[in-house]
Amino acid sequence: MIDPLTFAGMLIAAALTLMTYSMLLGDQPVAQTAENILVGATTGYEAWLAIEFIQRAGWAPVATGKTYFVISLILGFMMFFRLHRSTAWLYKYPTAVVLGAGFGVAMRAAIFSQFLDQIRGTILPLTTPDAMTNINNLLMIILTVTATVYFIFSHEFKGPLTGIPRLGRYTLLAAFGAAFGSTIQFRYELVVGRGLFLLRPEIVSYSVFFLILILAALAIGYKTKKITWY
Amino acid sequence: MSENVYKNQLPFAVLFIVGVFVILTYFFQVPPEISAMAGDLTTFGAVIASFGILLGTLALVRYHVVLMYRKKKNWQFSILTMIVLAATLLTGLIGSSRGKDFLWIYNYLNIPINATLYSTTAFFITSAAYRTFKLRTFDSAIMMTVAVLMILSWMTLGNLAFPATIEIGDWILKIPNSAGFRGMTIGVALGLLGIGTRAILGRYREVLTA
Amino acid sequence: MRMSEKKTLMDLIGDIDRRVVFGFLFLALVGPLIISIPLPLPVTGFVKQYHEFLESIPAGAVVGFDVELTGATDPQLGPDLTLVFIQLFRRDVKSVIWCMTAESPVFATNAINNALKTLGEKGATKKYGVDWVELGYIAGTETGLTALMTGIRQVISKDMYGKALDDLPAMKNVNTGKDFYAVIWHSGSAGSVPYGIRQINGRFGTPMLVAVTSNEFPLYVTYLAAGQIRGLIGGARGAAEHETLMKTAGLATAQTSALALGGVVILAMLLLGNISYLDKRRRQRK
Amino acid sequence: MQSVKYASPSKYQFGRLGLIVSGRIVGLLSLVLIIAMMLWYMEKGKRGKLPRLRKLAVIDAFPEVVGRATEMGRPVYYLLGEGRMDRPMDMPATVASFAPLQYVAELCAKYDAKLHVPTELAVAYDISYELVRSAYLKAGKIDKFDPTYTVLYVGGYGQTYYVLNSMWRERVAGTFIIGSLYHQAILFAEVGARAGALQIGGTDTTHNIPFLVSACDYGIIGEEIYALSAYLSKDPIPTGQLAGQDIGKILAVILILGGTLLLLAGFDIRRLLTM
Repeated sequence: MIDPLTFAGMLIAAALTLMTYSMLLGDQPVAQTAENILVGATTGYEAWLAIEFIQRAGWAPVATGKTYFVISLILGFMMFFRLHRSTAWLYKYPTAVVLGAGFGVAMRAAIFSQFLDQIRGTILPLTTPDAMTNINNLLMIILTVTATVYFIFSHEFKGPLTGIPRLGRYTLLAAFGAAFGSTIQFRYELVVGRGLFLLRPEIVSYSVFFLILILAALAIGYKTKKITWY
Repeated sequence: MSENVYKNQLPFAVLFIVGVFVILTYFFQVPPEISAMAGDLTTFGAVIASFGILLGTLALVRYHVVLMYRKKKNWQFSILTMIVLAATLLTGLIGSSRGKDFLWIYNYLNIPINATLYSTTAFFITSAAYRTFKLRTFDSAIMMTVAVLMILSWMTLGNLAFPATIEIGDWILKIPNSAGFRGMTIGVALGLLGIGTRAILGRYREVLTA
Repeated sequence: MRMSEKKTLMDLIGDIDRRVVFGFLFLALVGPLIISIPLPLPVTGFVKQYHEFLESIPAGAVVGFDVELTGATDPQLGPDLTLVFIQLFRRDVKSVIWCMTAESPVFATNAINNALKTLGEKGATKKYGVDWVELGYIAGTETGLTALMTGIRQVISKDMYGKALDDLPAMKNVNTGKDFYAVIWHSGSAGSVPYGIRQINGRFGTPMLVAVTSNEFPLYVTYLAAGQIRGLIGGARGAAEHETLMKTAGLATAQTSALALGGVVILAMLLLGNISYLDKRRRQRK
Repeated sequence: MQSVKYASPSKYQFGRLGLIVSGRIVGLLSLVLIIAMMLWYMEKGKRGKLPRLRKLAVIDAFPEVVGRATEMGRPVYYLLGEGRMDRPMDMPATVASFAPLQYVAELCAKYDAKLHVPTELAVAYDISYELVRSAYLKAGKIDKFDPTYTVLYVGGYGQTYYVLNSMWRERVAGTFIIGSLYHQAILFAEVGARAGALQIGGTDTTHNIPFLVSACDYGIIGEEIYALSAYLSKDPIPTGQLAGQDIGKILAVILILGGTLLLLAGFDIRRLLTM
């Protein structure tokens, strides 16, 4: 037996799912209602998690002896000086710390995972016993190199050399096509997932009811020109 | 000290010191306390960002209050937003983020709308493909052909009609797809290094509006 | 839009309103879930291998079972999870289930209940503690798993329902990762599979079977080729093939039909758009 | 994706140097080399020797988009994506987006187009607010800057939904979608296109580029978003950054081709790269 609160939640979830899909028709009050609920809920969610995070990662260390964490709280508080124009410039200090720490971590990580590891993965053997593997490896090397060369900014290739960046461009386009085509499957599965939720035996009759209600409301709205049809 | 120094120059000095410190402590053998400090700086960043979220939330509340106060078009929706926002914060205050009520809002308001919104990408991808995938140029023909082959490779009907599509799809994913994205990843890493270097050296003034 | 007199059929199919496209797609993706449309489905080698390994587990053996489903991945992985439990119960294989994601245990319980319901009379003979054990949520991701596989009783002494492990017959000879005949891994997009490969297959050589969401599938094919995992199922498609092998058409088959019809819709739209475009270009050249 | 395939470099132990953490030597060397090249080219730029850059078609499109919006009297949207500032690997794309944002704000102030910058990113919200405000201030049109609306924070995924609906509602005429975007990319680009906007879109999250490239009028691919700030900058020095990046690309090509040749000769430099 499902408890009433959970059941109510599932009904609301079903209604909101259908209301959100109505967004596909264009901007209208039904979709706006769902939008405003989501804006309130996610902003509140993020804000509350932020409060808890400040408590856990900023205040708790101070309380347990790592007193220098008080700096993070002070820096964080300096953000609020933006509320008044004459003190707004104080926000630059905490922002500088965020940027500095972020770029430091990003740069030191990128050189390994996005640069050296990629190079290492492209140095491939061309003399394996399997001929097919050799051809594939050779293709992999050529295509990776041309795709890298495509991005060169400060040199324009001339004459027969234009073929290099052009092949790189084709490689990139093929990669885009592959990503496009294969992503579709996953995105379709998401719709199927929502469909399965709406069709769960305990709520399916309500789903149908909500669907009819929403369609009726929209039909009336469009008919009476209260909602514009683009 | 002139105004320009502490308003515009000192923040860039802070950015430089923090950035260089975080990078150097990673590469050089330093006492564990110091490398721990570099880790703490990242936490500081997250704490500061959390304060930023609170500030942003205040701004959003102010925006909606102004809408409601001036009775702008559709101001009634702002009431809804504010009620849900207040309810979320209140349930958090009462029972923390692991509390039953807070999770109820998360599970039955956030997740369904969010998941549905995510799934609408399926519709938009389809209509975008219909609108833009035309045999206009050689470039668009390549992209479209590869995309169609990929679709056939995951579609059961496509596999039955053309059994080779499964292997072709695998090959495309394995060779041209990885090669293209690998070349791009190398470029992105270098771009990141470039912009990072400029930011840390204070040659990217926009980041601190100077 | 009042200009329709001047428009030819070719113009019309090149300029279909997006809401019509959306409508077709919605029908294609949700319709098969309501009315079952059995479409032919070729079974790939991956799934056959997975199925055959499950069939080869001897009766009475104990398998480990990691379940990492969440609300988002349940539609894709849930059907196969139920299917695997049906297969295990049918073959009288015992299973020990743990989760490294806090919200997952309930999905495991659901799948077991579904499996027992489907098995009918045979299901009624199965008993908790004898045929399956749920250890519940294990914190600490890879470190937690390492500790658990080194000695289950050092990490926890009671199962999810508060019963002492030593009172459960299925746990009698089980304490480390070596004691499982095999480990089955149902991972969402958490990417936890490498933990299992390192900490269970790598340390003890225990064979592993893996089910992942379709977007993660390509990442794990290499492990299969290297023999680190013995069977791999990707998303609803894999589950549908598994259903075909088990001769039970269920949710996964319906989902796969939906995906196939969705593919038909997008290919048809591409075709219409291009026919119209090429026709327009031909006329402009004249 | 790569993290699955390769163990982290620190796992490899090739002797210990007292000074540098083992497994990070080659990383440090390449980092130093690339940064040094950038500095060198920036120095050269100071002396007036600027590298000639290949044309990026999208640069000329910025004024076109804003100008069109002014003519139509409809708003311009600038979307920063979802690269949170406290997540180091997502942040750089967002930061790269600030220079174009400033440029767009200047253009909007100059041509009196209505600008709207809704964002879900906390610290980026503060930075973009100050950027846009100062652009309007410099143009002497601070009255056109609405302090509650022009730059707006909307928390979490609510922002996605808000942007989709309001792009429709306001019949957006131009959108700039630049930053770190995931599934939002196709939503924004397609709804913007349907609302009749002229769009410029670019991101560095590889698997979402195809959607922006196909649905936007002008696409910015991967690394190009990091180059934007240098292209748009009035200061000539940043172009040195791009020349330095190119040296990095040449280094990568040399390592790949040289490494493969050496591998043919029986010498595996892949082990050296993990030093």
